[in-house]
Amino acid sequence: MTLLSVEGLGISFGGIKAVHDVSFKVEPGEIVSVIGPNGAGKTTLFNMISGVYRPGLGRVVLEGEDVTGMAPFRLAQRGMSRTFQNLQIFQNMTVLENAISGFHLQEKGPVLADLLHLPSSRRRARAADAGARALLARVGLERAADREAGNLSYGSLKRLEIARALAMKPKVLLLDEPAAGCNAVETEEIDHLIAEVAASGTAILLVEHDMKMVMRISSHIVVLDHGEKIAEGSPAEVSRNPAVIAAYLGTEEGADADG
Amino acid sequence: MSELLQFLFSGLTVGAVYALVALGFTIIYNASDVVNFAQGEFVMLGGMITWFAHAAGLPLPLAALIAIVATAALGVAINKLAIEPARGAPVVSLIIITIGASVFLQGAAQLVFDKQIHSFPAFSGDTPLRIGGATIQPQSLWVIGGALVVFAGLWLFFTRTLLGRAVLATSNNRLAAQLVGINTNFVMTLSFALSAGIGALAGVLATPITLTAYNVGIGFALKGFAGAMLGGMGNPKGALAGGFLIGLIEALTAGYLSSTYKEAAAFVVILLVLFFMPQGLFGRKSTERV
Amino acid sequence: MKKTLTTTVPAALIALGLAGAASAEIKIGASVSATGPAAFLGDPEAKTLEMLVEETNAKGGINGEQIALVLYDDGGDANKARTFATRLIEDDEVQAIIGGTTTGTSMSILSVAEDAEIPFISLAGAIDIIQPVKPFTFKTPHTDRMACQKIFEDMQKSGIQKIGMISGTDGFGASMQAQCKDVVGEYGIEIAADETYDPKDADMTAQLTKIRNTAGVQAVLNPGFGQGPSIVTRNYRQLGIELPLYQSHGVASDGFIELAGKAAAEGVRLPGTALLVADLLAEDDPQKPVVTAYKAAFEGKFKEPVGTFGGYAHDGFALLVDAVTRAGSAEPAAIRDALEQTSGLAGTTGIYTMSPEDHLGLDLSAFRMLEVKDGSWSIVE
Amino acid sequence: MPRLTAKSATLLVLAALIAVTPFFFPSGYYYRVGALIFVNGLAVTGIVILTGYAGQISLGHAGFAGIGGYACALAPTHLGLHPSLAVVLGAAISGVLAYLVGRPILRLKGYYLAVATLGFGILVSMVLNNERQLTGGPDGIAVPELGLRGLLKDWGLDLTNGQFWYFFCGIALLIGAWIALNLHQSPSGRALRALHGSEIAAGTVGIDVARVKLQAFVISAVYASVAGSLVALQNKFITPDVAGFMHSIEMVTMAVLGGAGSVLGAIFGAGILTLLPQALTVFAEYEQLVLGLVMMLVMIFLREGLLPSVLRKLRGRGE
Repeated sequence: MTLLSVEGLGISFGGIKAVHDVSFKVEPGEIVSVIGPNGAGKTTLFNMISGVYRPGLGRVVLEGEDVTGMAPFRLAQRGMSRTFQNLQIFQNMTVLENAISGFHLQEKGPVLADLLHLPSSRRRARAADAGARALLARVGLERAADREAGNLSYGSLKRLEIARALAMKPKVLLLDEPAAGCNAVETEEIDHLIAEVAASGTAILLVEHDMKMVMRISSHIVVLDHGEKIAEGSPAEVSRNPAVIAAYLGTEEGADADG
Repeated sequence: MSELLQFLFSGLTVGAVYALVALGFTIIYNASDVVNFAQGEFVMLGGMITWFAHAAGLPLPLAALIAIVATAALGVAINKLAIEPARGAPVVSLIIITIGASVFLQGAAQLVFDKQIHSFPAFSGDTPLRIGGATIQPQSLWVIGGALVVFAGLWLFFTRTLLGRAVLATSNNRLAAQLVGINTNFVMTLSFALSAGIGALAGVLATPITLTAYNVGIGFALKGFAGAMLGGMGNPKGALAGGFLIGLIEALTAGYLSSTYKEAAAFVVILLVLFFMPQGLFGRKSTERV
Repeated sequence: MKKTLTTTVPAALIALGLAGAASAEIKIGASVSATGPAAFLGDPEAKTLEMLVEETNAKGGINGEQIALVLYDDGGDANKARTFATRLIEDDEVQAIIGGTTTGTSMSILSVAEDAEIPFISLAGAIDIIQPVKPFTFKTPHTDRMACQKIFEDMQKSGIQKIGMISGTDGFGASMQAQCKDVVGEYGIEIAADETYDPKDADMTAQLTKIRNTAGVQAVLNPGFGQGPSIVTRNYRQLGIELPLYQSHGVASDGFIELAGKAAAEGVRLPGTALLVADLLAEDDPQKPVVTAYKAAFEGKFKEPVGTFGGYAHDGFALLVDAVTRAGSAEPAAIRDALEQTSGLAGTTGIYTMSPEDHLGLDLSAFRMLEVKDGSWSIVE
Repeated sequence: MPRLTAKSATLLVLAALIAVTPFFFPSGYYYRVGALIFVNGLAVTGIVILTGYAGQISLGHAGFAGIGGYACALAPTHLGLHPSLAVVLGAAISGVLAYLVGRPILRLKGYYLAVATLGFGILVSMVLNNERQLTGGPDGIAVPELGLRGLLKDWGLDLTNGQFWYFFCGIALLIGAWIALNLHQSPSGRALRALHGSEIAAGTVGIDVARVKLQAFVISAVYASVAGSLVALQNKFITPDVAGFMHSIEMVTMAVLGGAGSVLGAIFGAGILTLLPQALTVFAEYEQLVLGLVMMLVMIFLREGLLPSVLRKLRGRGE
């Protein structure tokens, strides 16, 4: 059974087709990258897959179950997690607490036990705390654990967000430009992290502008232009595809916003 | 039949006042994303200043003009002193700031004026007009007409004038508006002046019907807020419709069901509408960008 | 407290407890609703008390002792009123309390005063305040039940048997509405339509249309205070309703005629006090000197017309002065005993004669049925 | 600073304040003011959970205070319940009502949530005002004696009425603060704060945002309800003002002014706003003016609220 299958997904905003009829599959341990010029609809595609937008057309199937338009928290329960292009960090919490939040599904329990500080509540919180510290160590943030998340550097926040997503041991992890705004060293760290996560069996769906990184780590690439899939294949295949070259040459590549 | 007509007249009269207040809410919300709970105090000031100036011997039209201009100036002051310094604060802080402004204006009004109830003469006399067996005060027509004229004026302003479009552009994206050369500070000043002026106008038009006192503002603010939200905050069409709708629901409930729970009816309708249309009747659906 | 306004700011900051210092001998506390929804009632009460204390002190005080007034504004909030009552008794150590503009605030003050055995003169209408009789609680306004009785008596005389009611949903209106419905049967009158309005409402034509269209209604009664009754009166004329309109003592002031408009108010009847018709009183009327003096002083000082509510405060203070004078002591227990023995004291509201069973001391005769004639109040004979 | 200490420190500061300040009271009236601060502090602690932790607005929480208060007035006479059980009943009704009302309206955001909660509060206060037969209408209704003071006296602890309510409300506040602080560092509390930080991200880590919001709404409603009950029992009398719009605003203002993000800050806010009118009686005419100014100035210049801002300043100076 395919882990994640995207079938004919499409959505329109105010009559304009932002994404149209996009299909592809993701298997465990694969790194699938979605690339395309700015405004190609990559983030919109991510938002549909992860339940932030409800697609107008098509289906998202996770392990044989139709999860189209399902709320993000239900997708999380089924093993899908993601990060965001423009960070969604819990700024009102410490770095450690952000990481602990990733363990929500493991640590949640009866609210009454939490209110009364019962041993069961403490046990759950302790387990999550230990797990989160381990994760922070893995992404090199263990020393920042008690700092307010808002005070971290951009690159650190990117890693924190990945750590948070990893906490729930997802089957599918969607990463929206994890290396954007990071320097070369940081990019390489993230690069290694992603490879490591994939090696542990988690499927990764990646949107990234850093083409060197994409070519290096992807097992499979999907190319979007004007909301439609124009090519798909291995990095080598895609880089030779004339339609892809035309799409990239026809537009100017910017570094920031994406539709 | 004449009974229904009478209820409708009653609802339209009251609804027109709510609509004027709701329009005031809309203008400020459009320019700054702030719901200004001091909007009701503008209505109070419009009535109180007019009464005060009229009692001091000024002719009514001049008194009304002074009230509107003075209130508009106060609106600008509130923007400069309380809203602008708080830019970017969370919604709950903004609510408290504007409620603070409302409490402050009320406190000032009771010191500057008094705590008595006041009124001044209706513009076109007190002889009721008879239409289809029902009656309506000439002043009601002033209020209803005022609401419609203000709405039409705003509509023309926002769609037909460069300045009006600048206001709308500012509300859509402040930064982008600045980049294309719109003086957003001026837009804010203008919006507060306009909104406060319209509030004061509502007070001037309505006082011969509703009477006025230093503490009438909060009531107007609540109903106007409810009307604006019912219609969909930020949309002048919604404000007009929402204001009139609340007035009509209250009057029809009082007439046909129970006068005790007429306000309850208005709030139940608001809750129901928001349940099915979380953005109000005419509100735009917003898509979150992540 | 106005008198201490000159106090410097630091003094004010530590004033939590040091209020009303002075060298006074007799300390009177007051908690009224000078702001909030009942400000229309409480504001003249506060002004009246301040004015009378000043007057009395200028005349040498009571039994040669000066009076210190500690006045608080409870904003019409029962919880606040209880706090201020506690403060007056425990911290300011007053010998008597006047106040409680609304029934809710009066009930709050009452229980504190009774516990501490400090005499309390309430300025609110409800009969529950003095019935059953509580040892230390008195009140000056006639009960709203009495107002209903007075009105129904007058209706009975005109042969009215079926009426419509439109009441404010504020404390005053709701309480009187309930009392009227309670006693109406005794007068062979039926309430065929019973409508209400919110005190902030701007238009009551819907309710009045309903009353007008109720078969057989011969008169309309409107218990309420503030702007509501003025708007009801205007809407009444707007709809061209020709039936007699009765208002309550809640709007017994010249301000009502002005707000409703002379034309619209013409013919309105209500149970009022001597205060409104000071000039029309017979020369030998025992209330005449009291009423004339208070009216002249109040209107001269504050440039606004006197009303029933300020009159209640006047009477409360007069009762207290009378009791302290007779007791020759300002001990709370002595004041209480003397208050209970009040006899034939002419106030603005009526002539008070208290007893252990009656801590109000007014009867229906205190009310005078008034009617607006040619734009001013006149007495209905 | 280790987290456990922060919680114990808050509770210790509160307990010390409650226990020590009475030694400086010049008269019995100060017990009354203290008791009011504690009751308001309890209600406001609920707002901390809803607004400070979860980031949701309610302009109708006085409605729940009204339910708690009137439960104490009505349940003993109509159902024969002991007043202490009436507190529990009121809390249960408030909780259930919050659950039923919260489900639809918590989908709304920002000002739409504000108007919906406002509508709810107004409906409750309207029922309390209008159902005169049951509630006594705007004039209010008497509330039976709790009776605990008499019991204590039998056991040899003779307190004045003012003292009794001071310590009783003080203990209630301590318990309320303890529960709120427990929540802060617990899994459920983290979920609440996460959704405050970013609703979308909260969803992606598996937090059922709607459910968690509802939890916060219900818990804060119970706080408001218990506070309403304590006011009613203490005053032995209650009017519909307790459920009024202005009381809702007052609760939110206390919390936000003091610092809605922290329990101690919010209680501090409750203290300031309870004391302010008492301190301003000398300038009664200026009370509203000053209150309005304070509300604006604090929110403009000390956005996190009084206590957190002051602490930050002190800490900044210390470094």
